[in-house]
Order: sequence, then C-alpha cells, then structure tokens
Amino acid sequence: MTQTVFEARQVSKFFPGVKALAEVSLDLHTGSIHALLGENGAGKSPLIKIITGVYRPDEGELFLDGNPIALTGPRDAIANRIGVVHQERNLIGRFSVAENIHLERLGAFPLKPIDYAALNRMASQWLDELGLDIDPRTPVSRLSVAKMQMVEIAKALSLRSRVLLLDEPTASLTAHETDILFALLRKLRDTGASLLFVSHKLEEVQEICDRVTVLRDGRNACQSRSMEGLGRQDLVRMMIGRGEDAGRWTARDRTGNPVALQLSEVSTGLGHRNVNLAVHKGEIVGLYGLVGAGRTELAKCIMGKFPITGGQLRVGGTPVVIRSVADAIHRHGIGYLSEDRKQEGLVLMHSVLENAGITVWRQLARWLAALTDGTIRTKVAPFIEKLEVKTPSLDQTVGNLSGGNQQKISVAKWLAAGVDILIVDEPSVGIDIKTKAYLHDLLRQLSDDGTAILLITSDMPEMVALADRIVVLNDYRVEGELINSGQYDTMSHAIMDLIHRVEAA
Amino acid sequence: MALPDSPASPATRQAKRPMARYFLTNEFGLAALIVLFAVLFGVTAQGFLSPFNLFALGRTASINIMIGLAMMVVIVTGGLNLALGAIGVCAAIFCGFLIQDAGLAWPLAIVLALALGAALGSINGWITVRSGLHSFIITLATMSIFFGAMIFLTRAQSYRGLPPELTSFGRIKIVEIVSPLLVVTVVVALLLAYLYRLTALGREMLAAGAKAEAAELSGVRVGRVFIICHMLSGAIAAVAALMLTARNGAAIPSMAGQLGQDWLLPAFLAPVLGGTLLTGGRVSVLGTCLGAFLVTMLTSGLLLMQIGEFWIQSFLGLLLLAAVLIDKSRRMLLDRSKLS
Amino acid sequence: MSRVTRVLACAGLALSVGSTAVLAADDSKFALVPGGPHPYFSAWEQAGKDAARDFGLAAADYKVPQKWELSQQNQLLESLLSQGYNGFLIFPGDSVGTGSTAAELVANGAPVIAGAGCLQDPSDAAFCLGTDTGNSAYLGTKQLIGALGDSKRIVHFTGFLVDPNTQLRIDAVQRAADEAGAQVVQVIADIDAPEPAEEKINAYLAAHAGEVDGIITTAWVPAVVAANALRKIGDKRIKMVGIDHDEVVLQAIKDGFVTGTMLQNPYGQAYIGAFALDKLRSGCTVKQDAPLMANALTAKFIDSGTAFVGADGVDNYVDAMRAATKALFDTFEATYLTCQ
Amino acid sequence: MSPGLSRIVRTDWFGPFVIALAAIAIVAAFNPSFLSPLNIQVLLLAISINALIAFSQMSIIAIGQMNLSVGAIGGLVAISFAGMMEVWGFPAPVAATLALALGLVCGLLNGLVIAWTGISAFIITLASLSLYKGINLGITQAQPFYGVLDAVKAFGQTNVLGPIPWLAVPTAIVALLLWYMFNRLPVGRFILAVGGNQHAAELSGISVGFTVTVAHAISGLLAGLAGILLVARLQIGQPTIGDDWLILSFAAPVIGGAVLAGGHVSIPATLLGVVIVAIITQALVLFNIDPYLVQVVLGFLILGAVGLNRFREARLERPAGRI
Repeated sequence: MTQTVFEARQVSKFFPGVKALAEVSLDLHTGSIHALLGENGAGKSPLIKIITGVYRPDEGELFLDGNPIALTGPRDAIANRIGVVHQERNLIGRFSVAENIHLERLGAFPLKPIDYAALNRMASQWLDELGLDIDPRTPVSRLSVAKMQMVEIAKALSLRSRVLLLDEPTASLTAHETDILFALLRKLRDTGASLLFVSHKLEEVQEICDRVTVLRDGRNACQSRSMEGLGRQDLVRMMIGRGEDAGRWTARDRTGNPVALQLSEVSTGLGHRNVNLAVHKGEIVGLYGLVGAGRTELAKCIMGKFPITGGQLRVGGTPVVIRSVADAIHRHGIGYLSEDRKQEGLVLMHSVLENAGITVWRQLARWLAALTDGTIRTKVAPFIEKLEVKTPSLDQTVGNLSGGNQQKISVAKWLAAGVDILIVDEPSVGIDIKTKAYLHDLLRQLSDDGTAILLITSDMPEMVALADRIVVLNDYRVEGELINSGQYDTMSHAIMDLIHRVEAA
Repeated sequence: MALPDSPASPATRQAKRPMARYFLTNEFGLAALIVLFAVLFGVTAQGFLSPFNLFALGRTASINIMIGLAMMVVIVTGGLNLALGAIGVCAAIFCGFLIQDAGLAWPLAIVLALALGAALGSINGWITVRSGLHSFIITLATMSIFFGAMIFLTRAQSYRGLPPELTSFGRIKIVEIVSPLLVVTVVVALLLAYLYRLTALGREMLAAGAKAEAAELSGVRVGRVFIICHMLSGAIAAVAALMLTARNGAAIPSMAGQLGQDWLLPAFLAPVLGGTLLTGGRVSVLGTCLGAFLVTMLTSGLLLMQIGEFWIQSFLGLLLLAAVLIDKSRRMLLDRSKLS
Repeated sequence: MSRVTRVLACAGLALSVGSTAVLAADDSKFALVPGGPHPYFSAWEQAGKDAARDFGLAAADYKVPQKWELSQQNQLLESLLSQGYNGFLIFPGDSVGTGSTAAELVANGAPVIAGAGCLQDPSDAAFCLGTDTGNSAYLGTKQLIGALGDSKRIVHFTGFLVDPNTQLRIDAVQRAADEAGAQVVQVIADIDAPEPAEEKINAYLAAHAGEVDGIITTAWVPAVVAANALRKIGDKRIKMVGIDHDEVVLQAIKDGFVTGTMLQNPYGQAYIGAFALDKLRSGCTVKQDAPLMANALTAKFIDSGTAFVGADGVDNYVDAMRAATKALFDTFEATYLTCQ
Repeated sequence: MSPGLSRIVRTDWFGPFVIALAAIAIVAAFNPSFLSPLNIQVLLLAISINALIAFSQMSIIAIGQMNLSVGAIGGLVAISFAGMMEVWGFPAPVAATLALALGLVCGLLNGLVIAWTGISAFIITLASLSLYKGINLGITQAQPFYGVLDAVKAFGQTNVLGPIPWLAVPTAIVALLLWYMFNRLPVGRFILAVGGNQHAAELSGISVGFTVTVAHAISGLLAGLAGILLVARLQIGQPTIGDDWLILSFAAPVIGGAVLAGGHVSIPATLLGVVIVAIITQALVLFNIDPYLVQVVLGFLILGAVGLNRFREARLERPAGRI
C-alpha cells in the first residue's frame, strides 16, 4: 500500500527578472523511485534546492506526511529525514570515509569525544550494504571519483532518509558500479523508502523508475504520473517539446587521408608503454578504456603536460617534441577538451568572452596595440552563436551557466582556436539530451570538415555513435583496435572482449 | 569593499540594470566612503582642506597606492609577495649607490634600479614556480635574504648625494596641491589597467590566477606568466621605493622598516579593500587606488582631529571596521531592494 | 606616570621657579615628536607642559607617531603643520630620512630642533640637542672596561641595524675597547624588541657565559633583558653597563647585578628645546660663534648631558641630571643664541 | 621498507622531524655547549611561547582563514595581565584568568563579526589588529608595567624538572588538548571540515558561523596565553609584546608543512616548525655570525628547510602518480 510521503504543491520561485519555477507540483510515494526529468534550465535544480531546504519557495507549500512544513535550511531538511546526494562532491577530502558518512551526527555534541571505533563499525555496515570494499578509515581523497559517489550515497542512506534525492548519481559511475547502485536503490524502494532520481540518462530512468515528473521551462510538463506506457520518445517529447532527432551514424573510412597525429611505440612518464595510435585527417578515433586505463593521462602527455619518455610523436607527419601545452596548441594546433570542466576546462569565475577567447588572445594580440574586448568578440561571437550558447551576454560569468552551455563554451574555445587535431575527453558528462545530440552532430561535422578527433569516453553508446575506429586502452597499454560497425551490441561485446581477454590471461 | 564572499548570488546579479550594477561595485562603494569621510573631516578637522594638507595627503597616498599595486599584481596569481619592502629598499639603495658612488647619470641609475627590482622579483617568481611551494614561504625567506644582503653590503649606509632633479620631485607642488608623485602613481595605475584590460598578457595573468590548470590546458604558459607577475611586483616596489627616496631626499635603509615589513600593512590593505580576490583571478586597479587613498585619508583626518595620539590606532581600526560594515550593508540593502 | 617621570617633573618645577624668563603668552604652538612610542620619551610630555607654562607658550604638546615608522612620523609632522604647529622638536626617525621633512617644515616657517638624536649634516635643523649616541656608547664602554679585571672580553647588545646610530655605537664600542686593550667578542644586533632580545641574549649567555667578562648594551630593550638575564643566572662575575633609566636596570644596579647605566636627559631636551624654539621663533638666531660641538652626524650638536650612574649614584641620579639641566638652561640663551 | 616505517615516513611531521634532528646534530657537533642543560632550557623557553603563537595562527589556518591580529591580542592580554597586577593589585591567578578571558573575548569578537557579516577574515582581523594595538597603546602610553608579581616572575624563571622550564608546561598541555580537539572532538573536526570544504560542511548541517567563531575564540585564547607567558618570561609587561608575532605565526606552521588553504593541520609538524626556527635563531647566535649577515643566513636556512621537506614530499608523490 503506497501513500504520499512528500508533496510540493504549486511551488514557485522567483529570481530577479526570472521566474525559475512556476506553480510546480510533485508528490512522492513510499516504496517508489520517482524520476525528475528536464532539460538544463527547466527548473530541476531550484526545485531540488527547495526540497532540500536551501531555498524557500516564494509561493506554494511543501507537505510532509500531509502536514505543511517550512524548511529553514539544509539541516532542517536532514532533521526531517530528507536526504540528498548532490551532483557536486560534498565530501571532506582529508576526512575518513566513516567520518564523512557520519558528519551530520557529530554535530549534536561538539564536545563529546568521537568514538572512531563505533563510527568505523557503523560505516562498514553501510559500505557492506552497498557492496563496497572500502576500509572506512581511508581518507576520502584517496578514493576514485566513483567510489566517492558511493560514499555520498552511503552517507545519505545512513541518515535513514525517508525521502532521498539522487542528483545525477550515475554521472561518474561505470556500468558495473551503476548496476550495484541500482540493485541497492531497488532494495531501498522495497523497504518503503521514497526516492527521487534525477538523471539525463533516459535508459537508466526507464530501467529503474516507476513514476515520473517532467519539467519544461519552469513548469510541469507532466506531474507525478506512472512510467507505465511511456516510451523514450514520449519522455523526450515532454522534455524538449518535440521528438528526438537522433544523430545518424554513417560508416566512413578516412584512413586514406594523411595522418594528422601519430604515436609510435610511445612511452610516457606516467607509465604508458609502447602505445601505437594514429588519427587521420577528418577521422574520429575513439579511445576506450575503463576508469584508470590511462586515457586522460595519455591525452595530457600528447599535449605536453607530462613528458613522453620513449617512442615518437608525429604531428602532420613531422616528428615533434612537445614541451608545453602552449606549444601543443599554438605551434602544433592540438586542442584538448577536458573531462573536468570545472577544474581544467573553464575559468568559472571569468566571463564567457574571456573563456572562449583564451586560446586566441595570442593570435589576436599585436605588439603594443590594445587587445580590446571588441576584437575578441568579433573573433569569438560567431562560434558562440553557432553553438547556440544560451547566455544573457558575453560578459556573463561562466560559473552561472548550465553545464551544457559551459560545455559549449569549452568547444567554442577550440573552434575559435582553429586546431587541426582535437582531443575530446568525456564530452557529454552532465549535459542534457538536446545538447548532447547537438554536440555529437557538431563533432561529426567537424571531422567532416577535416579536423582529426581523438575521442575519449566511457559512455559506450556515445562511442559507438561517434567513432570511426575504436582503440582500446587497458592498464596504460593499447589492447587492440576495432573498426566501428555502428552496432551497439556487437561493438560493446568486441570491446569488452579485448579488455577482458587480458584480464583473463 | 573587498567582499570576495559576497552573498549576492550570481543568479541575482546578472539581471540587474547597468545602473544598479554600478552602485554595487567596490569602486563605487569606496568612492562614496571617501566622499563621506572627506566631508566629515572637512567640516570637523581644522586644517584638513588646507593646501598643504591636501598636498601632503596626495603625496603619502601616492606611495601607499604604489605599494598596494606592487602587492596586487602578485595577489592576482593567488600568491603573495612579502619581500616587496625588501626589494624596494634594495632598489632604492642601489639607485643611491649608482648616483653617489658610481657617478652614473640619474635617469640611467633609475632604470638600473628598476631593473634590479624586476630581477629580484623574478627570482621570487622563479623559485616559487620551480619549487611548487606557496609564494608566502618563498618570499618570507627571500625577504630576509635580499634585505640582509643589502644591509651587509652597505653597512646600513644612507645615500643622500642625490641630484636636485630627483629630490625636488618630492617637494614640488603642481597647482598648489598636487604632488608629481601622484602623477607617477596615476600613470602606473593606468598602465596596469591597460595591461589587465587590453593585453593578452594581462588577460593570461587573470586566467592563470583564477584557475592555473584550466589556463595551462588552454595554452597559457602559466609558469612564465607567474614569474612575470612577480617581476612586475618587484619593479613596482622599486618605483614605490624610488618615490619614497624622492620624498625623503635620500635613499635610506630604514625607509620600509626592519626587513621592509612596514610596507606589508598598506600593501595588503589597499588591494583587499579594493576588491582584489586573495585567491587570485580578479583584480581592480581602481579599487586598489581608492582603497589606499581611503586609508591614508582616514589616518590623516584622525591625526588632524587631535584624538589622543595613543588612541589614534584604535580609532583607525574602528573606522576601518565601520567603513567595511557600511559598505556591506549598502550592498545588502541594494540587493534586497532589487529582489523585492 | 612612572616614578622617574614624576621625579623629573619635580625637577622641572624647581627649575621653573628659578627661571625668570617668563614670557607673555604668544602664538607659539610647538610639537615634541619622538620617533615612535617608547618609554624613553615619556619625560617629554611633562617637560612640554612645564615649558608651556613657564614660557607662556600656547602649547608644547607631546605628539607620538602610532608606530616606530619613518612614514608614520612624516605623516604626523605634515599633519601637525596643517594644524598650525609652528615649531618642532623632533627625534629623527632616521638621521638622514627625516631631513627632507625637516626642510619642509622650516620652509613653512616652523623652526626645527633635533632632540635626543641628531640629523645628519647638512640639515635645516637649527641644532641638535641630545645625547651623542656614539660618545655615550664610548663612555659606557670605558666605564665597563674600568670595572673589569685582567680579562677584558666584551659582548655588545644593540638595536636595529637599519638605524644608522647602531653602526656609530658598534664603532664607538670597538674604539673604546681597542684603546683599552679589550676585545669585543661578539655583537648581537636587531634585538630592540622584547621577544628576539630575550631569545638571543639568553641563548648567548647560555652558551658563552664563561667566555665573556663584560656586557655593554646600547639600546633600551637589550639593557632590560640583559639585566634580567644576569639576575636570573645570578652571575655577578660578568659586569654590565646598560643604557637609560628603565626601572629594571636601576634596580639591578642597586642589587649589584649591573655595574651602571648611561643616563640621558630627556626632560632637559624637551624643556630646553621648547625654550629654544620659542626664542628662534621670536627672531633669535643661533650665534655664529656658538660653541657647538661636532659628532659623527653633525657639527651643530649641543650636549643635553649624559652621565654614567653606578651603584653609588643611582639613588640621587635625578639630582645630577637636574643640575645638568639647570646648568645648561641658565647659560643657554647667552651661549648659543643672539636675539635682537 | 617495512610497512610501519613506511607509514612513519609518510606522516606529515616526518620531514620537519628529520630536519630538526639534523639541525640539532649539526649544531651540537660544532658547538657542544648547545646541548648543555642551560641551553636546552633557553631553547625550550623560546619554543614554549612561539609554539603557542603558532598554534594560535594554526587554528585559523585550519578553517582556511588568516588571523592578522594574533600579535595585537597577545600584546593587549600581556599588558592587561601585568597592568591588573600593578594597578589594581590583583593576585596573579585572578589577573591571569581575567586576561585570558580578555584574549578569548578579542578572538570571539573577531569570529562573531566575521561570521555575522561574512566579510573576509583578512579584512576584519586587519581592522581589529589596529583596534587592539591601539587600546594597548592607549592604556600603557607606551610605558611598560613593572609591577609583575614575584610569583609570576618565579614561574617564568624556574624549572619544573631538569632543564624543563615551568613555562613549557602550559604549552605541552595546550598541544595535547589541541591534538585531542582536532582529532577526537566534533568541534575540532568541524573546524577542519569547514576549512576543507565549507560548502560540503554546510550541507552536512554543520553551522559554519558557529565553527568560525569557535576557531577565532580558540585563536584569541592561545594568543592571550602566549602573551601571559611572555610577561612571566620578560618579567615586565612590555607594550611592544606581539609586534613581531605575525610572520613567525605563519612561518612555523608553513615550515612544518601546513597548507594555507585550510582543512588540515598537524600539531607535531607545527611544533617542529617552531623548533626548527628556534634552532636556526640560536645557531646564528652560537656561531657568532656577522650581525649584518644574520638575516641572509636565516633566509637561506628557511628556504633550505622548506625545500628539503618539499623534496621529500615530491619523492613520495611520484610512485603514487599512477592511480
């Protein structure tokens, strides 16, 4: 017997000049996993912040067990057993796993000594329940990103939350980890918990959720209805107001083109051994591997951030030694679109213009002449427009834009730089469907125009949808190379075979 | 004022009309405070508006501003330069030595002194970049080294054999109340503003300071840019020291106190009040100038008000606190009126 | 007010009774400005009040810079000029660096006298009324050597190296030692602040107490700290000559841990200084043939009196200084000034 | 390397520990009197007080802020302590307690203003530095207080055991308490949590304002304690106490390897940083370095000590580069 445990009724939230949420409603049942869908900017994040007590609604009411409540802050939400796993890392790096899990509960008695033995014991239980093999005494900073995510979930679970929000929990998890997480979420659901699941990955939503609320432009596109009878296309239509025009993959063979980037028997200071790899002009080569296979590291070695200790690197057929990233970009025309947008990709506190123009300042600068915003604007604006970046102006601070728009700016930066070779690392992390599709089209189009692209992604469907050839990397070595057939099942099997062949051996 | 942790949430800020945005800037807040206190002192403090006091105020402020700018250009990188006083004194003494003992023409001596300042600054930068340590500890050590070496080599000798062109520079009055030193400061400030707004190098400094990793992966030579920042800091510190030399009429080792530490307070005060982020990546040349001017004016006004001399420092502290709080409440009020 | 100040104040009172030079109240408004907050100058405050009363001055105010910084002192002086002060007794924050400010004051019609310490020639100060720092260190060292036995190994504790006086003191101690066949085994400088003085002096005595026979101190804080250190290790074998009239040092002299101290005459400096400023303002000039003395810094030096006080004189040293002040005052106008 | 040894090598205090040991060995080899009981006592006296100053700053570094008013609070507490004994004739324990309370209040004021207004600690403590120092000068008129009671003087000059002075006792207790607080008490962990990731700490329901206030209050208390001990050691209440503390207060934790960004402190490493500075200072006196060269040598020694520690860390990081 399910019942409504939490309800948001006709909630609105205003920001100066913007109505972020307009009379949005949502109700969560016990024993249910409820999907919250919407494009970036549709109002998901204000709604989440209202539910978790960060914002107070300007209109409308919240109900818990049928009684109206006014949450005064995150702490109040926790006290009402509304837990949340945030999108950004909310862990204290130097603290142990156990301590992070129990951080909330230490607060009641600031002067009562912490019983670490008990803390570790309790933490172990939660970790076991999640099927995680982590010593609770390990400092969180030593964990991989995926494990940190699991710790955050353990943290929320340990609060015995009746309502648990999961904001893109699978964004940085591998398929295997995702399976473990889903098994756990189902178990929680079966014990009567009410889960709110926020994700861009519709496959996952369809797999695990039983009810759904979709937001579009700050309003309900559908309000807390059952997932039954809804197909992927239906969801997409509700989210973006029209159907999904899936990028059509077509077989291309560009191996006849001149080689743009070639690695021969390359060893690096980070531990790569005998890496052979070639990317031709106009070709997209996928570099697939599990987390920790050394893909990003290889990209950074090519960019000159870390040393190449052996073998030969050729750009456009000429052997080169790249000593710095600046050399790679300005002298050899290689660009790198980082997976870590916030740390490595963009300067969040600076404007759109500064971020998009950073790669071209040197080109545009003339000795002693002023490098005005106007000059940069002329150069950069066409790309910003072409990519349909939604920003009030080019002076907007990038940190205020949505993930998708941020990613578009990262791309615009490289388009403006006019690089011949582009290394793209996890391009669609934290990006909505529309932008993702758009990016895929763009990358195909770029390669058609002659740019050589090395694509790094853990998202197998993305890999199959984009790459011409796929190189499989495992443990800092190349395990093999496949021609992409465009068939998801066969390709994924072939790739996994390559990886597991080694592990079996 | 410098409220890096300003609560004005980004989402609220963008939607403001340009006029309101202007009222929210540090620069406007500082300017308003300066006007406020100027009126206050003009009414209550005898002699505040006398030509000599205005002249002296401008002269003192010009040096304090310059010291603040020398620190500001390093704060841009998220670092600090504790050695700027020591570098300045070294450069000034070197200049005095070149003129008095080596018999060089004074323009050449000044250029060489500035070069020494830049060189010492770049040593700081080079060690910081190569060691990967925080510039705090590096410049703490080099502060001792530079200053100690200078004292050792000169035996704390003063150089006063300076040509009148140089020494009168500190005393000339343009239109009764303006010191030429103030003109130098304005020129340097304008050059810096040009650097940060209108050159690739300046933009790279800000990008590298805000997020070194991102800047590097976008093709900025972060190490080199940081070294240039430190070099600039050394050169500006040298300018400040030469201005002080002109004002004192001699190059003296005690002009910035033991190890040059007397400069640290104005050096930090000005950029931080002016809205330069201590973590780097954001800079306000105008704010730094106004910040230094405000503090100098407060000191000057308090001295004139003849508050018991031993209590002046307390009042300066209270006024600073009041100034910061007034500015903060102004912002919050404006923010709130825009929200409703 | 400390006991010493009170006693000195009484001395001033007595002096004023004997004085007949009571002038009509005039517009003379003098400022007595030390280099920074320091107990040495505390007698200046009372001396200024006494002088204002005795000579009918509008004011002779004791004005202290907030910090021991040259720039702070300069700013204070500028401000005082704006406030209408028209005569200055200044302890130069730097014997060279204060010269330019002094020149500016004089150019604005306010006579300047250097007090307690001198400005280096050439300067616009009418003369320097104070203690010859080098000579005082020389005499003190002589006294110390006289108290020593056959073994004459001396350690010298002194102030900041950026102060040019420090070098004068080091040289003077060395000269006195050379003349008497004594040996200066070590000079420890930069310890005119309590924490480093405590650390370095104790460290030195802990390791080298057996290798030294006498201590000469030429700065206030080291004298206090060294006197305490000797008392602590209870060693009366090591002789010490201190400086100034801190109670700790005086008590240590009484108890036999310290041989004696080199006293200066701050009260006399301020009292006579204010008198002379008034005279200078009313048209007097320094006599062409005035018996000015020369020291390492200036040829316009007037000794305000320095005296060695040992255990026998410590109880009535105030009388001695009073006598010195009176003797100097009685003949001052006749000896040094020509008035219309 | 055995696992136990490897763990010790990786601890944050190992680098400074080795440097301190090496420094002691080198100085003692050239000058045996360095290890004489009297000299050890002098060394411990310097370390005791400087350690409190460093701890005071460390508590603020822990939340990722700076406290520029450490010295001003220490000086104000010191002269109040001496002044209460001289002017009001308070017995030493009462004066000490009241003076400590004053230090606490000064720190508390810093913390409250910072927490309430959200203005950066740098600005607030810069202003309060002026305020506290000004009050100090206003009260003393730059005159020292001489009326320090004999009991206090004795406390500052006698030893508790062998070469260990009484002054080291409060410092040792404070070090233990701080270690306990930062490692075992929730309030200490909150300070580190706020320093490490303020956003996360806030979302975990930790009151950032409360934590910041507590950290500043602790800092004020420790600075005050340092001031009181310094009065006992100097035997007078000097108004200049605290003027030179600022650089030292940062240098010791940083030499010990503290990260200025916050979120991590190490009591042993900070203590060792203080020890290294004390040894260097003393060695310069013992070796009769030309006074004009003292600063140069000091600078190079600091650079050397920090560089060595950095070198060790870099060596340790390298094998871990591949995660």
